[in-house]
Amino acid sequence: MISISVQIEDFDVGREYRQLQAGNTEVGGIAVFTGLVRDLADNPLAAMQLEHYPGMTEASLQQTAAQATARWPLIDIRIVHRIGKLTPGEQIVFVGVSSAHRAAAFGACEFIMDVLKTSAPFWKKELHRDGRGHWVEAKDSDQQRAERWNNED
Amino acid sequence: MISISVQIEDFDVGREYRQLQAGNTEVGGIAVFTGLVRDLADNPLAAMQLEHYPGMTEASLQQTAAQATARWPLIDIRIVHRIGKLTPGEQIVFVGVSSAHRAAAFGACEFIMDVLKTSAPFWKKELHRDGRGHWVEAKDSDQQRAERWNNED
Amino acid sequence: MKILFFGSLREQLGTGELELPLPDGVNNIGDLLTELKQRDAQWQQSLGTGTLLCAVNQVMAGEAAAINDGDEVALFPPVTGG
Amino acid sequence: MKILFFGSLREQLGTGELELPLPDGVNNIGDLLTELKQRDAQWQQSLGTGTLLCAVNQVMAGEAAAINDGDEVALFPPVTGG
Repeated sequence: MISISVQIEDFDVGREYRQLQAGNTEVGGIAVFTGLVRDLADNPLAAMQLEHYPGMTEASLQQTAAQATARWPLIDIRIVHRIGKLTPGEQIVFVGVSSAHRAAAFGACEFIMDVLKTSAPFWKKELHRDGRGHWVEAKDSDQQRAERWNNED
Repeated sequence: MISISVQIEDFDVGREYRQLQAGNTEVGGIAVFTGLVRDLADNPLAAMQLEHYPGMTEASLQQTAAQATARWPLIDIRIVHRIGKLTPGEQIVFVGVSSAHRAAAFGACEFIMDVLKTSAPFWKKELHRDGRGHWVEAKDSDQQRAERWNNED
Repeated sequence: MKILFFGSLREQLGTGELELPLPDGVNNIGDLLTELKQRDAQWQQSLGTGTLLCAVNQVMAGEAAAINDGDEVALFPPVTGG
Repeated sequence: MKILFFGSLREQLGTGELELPLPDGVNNIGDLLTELKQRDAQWQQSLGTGTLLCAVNQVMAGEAAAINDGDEVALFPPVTGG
């Protein structure tokens, strides 16, 4: 089962994890990733502002999860991505995948993060303590990580 | 910081995760894996009995975590592995890794699981509902997954 | 048709959304970009970066993608979520 | 010296631990295995599988690893944790 949320509210990793575990004795492994707002030593961050494209963002995440399901034998996928103004240390994104096998859980979790980073319509703006703002630029390294999945299996 | 526990008691993923998050604003990503006792459709499991080599097991896990730290820029590593008699659906192992960067967190978490599977002195015995027991055999696929890390970076 | 702008592009243009009839002679995304760039120097510059992405009815599309009057077109810089 | 057995090997041999003086002529793990296999047909079979792993003082070691009287030697099948 695929479950996607794009929300302002924080998420509870313990709670999300328990949903994936959920008394299904076919689950052999659960891989979870969370991304957090990291502070910047050289230019302290007051907050990170996240915006998205309502409708398309959810559809994009759903499609990425469906691609993962086609590629690996998975049981459940849960994606939560926050929007709005987040301060350093706050959680941004949760990706959790359950499977009978650990290689599938790991592969799918990392695949979803890599594709999300380069395909899901979200945009981040750093709001610095000196009052200035700076739109985060897309990284070549993220593009390269996402493209790995077109080659290897 | 590296923290290792080998214990009979269950662990709480939410609690372990919060320790990794722990208000450190240098953390950009946390990767977590849990392994669970999976039931077997063709031969239902009453329980999985896990034994270890006290002292060497902890040292082996510590060494694997240290290898991960040498290989990736990590902040914290937490490994919990249970022993004793576990029933289907119960948690066996927790590996959590925090880092500034997601690729490091993912890589280290999967590395630790792969090496743990082939190096940490634990032995599993399936106790079936028909009263018979069966020692789990090591899998070639696990060996191959662990050996990947000798080649790729 | 509806045209949406996101991220730094929205900020540069000072608007997140335009509602307008499909302009004469505009058949695809490329035509629409050419049309919008006429507006002023800011639009010319912001829409001319060469890195912009585009979606038609919430599906990623290239400059050759056909558009019709009822469509929702979105223009935005490379994404940076996660 | 102390010799520990784990997993299926412990079960087959019916013991998890032996305490004995270092036998005469035993200098390394290979020698010790040869000595232990003399005990009976079960030991002969269980220690002769070719897949056994060995640790000396809790560090993995091969058959050529030297052993001394105070050592803790462990013999066990391939590990299956996680």
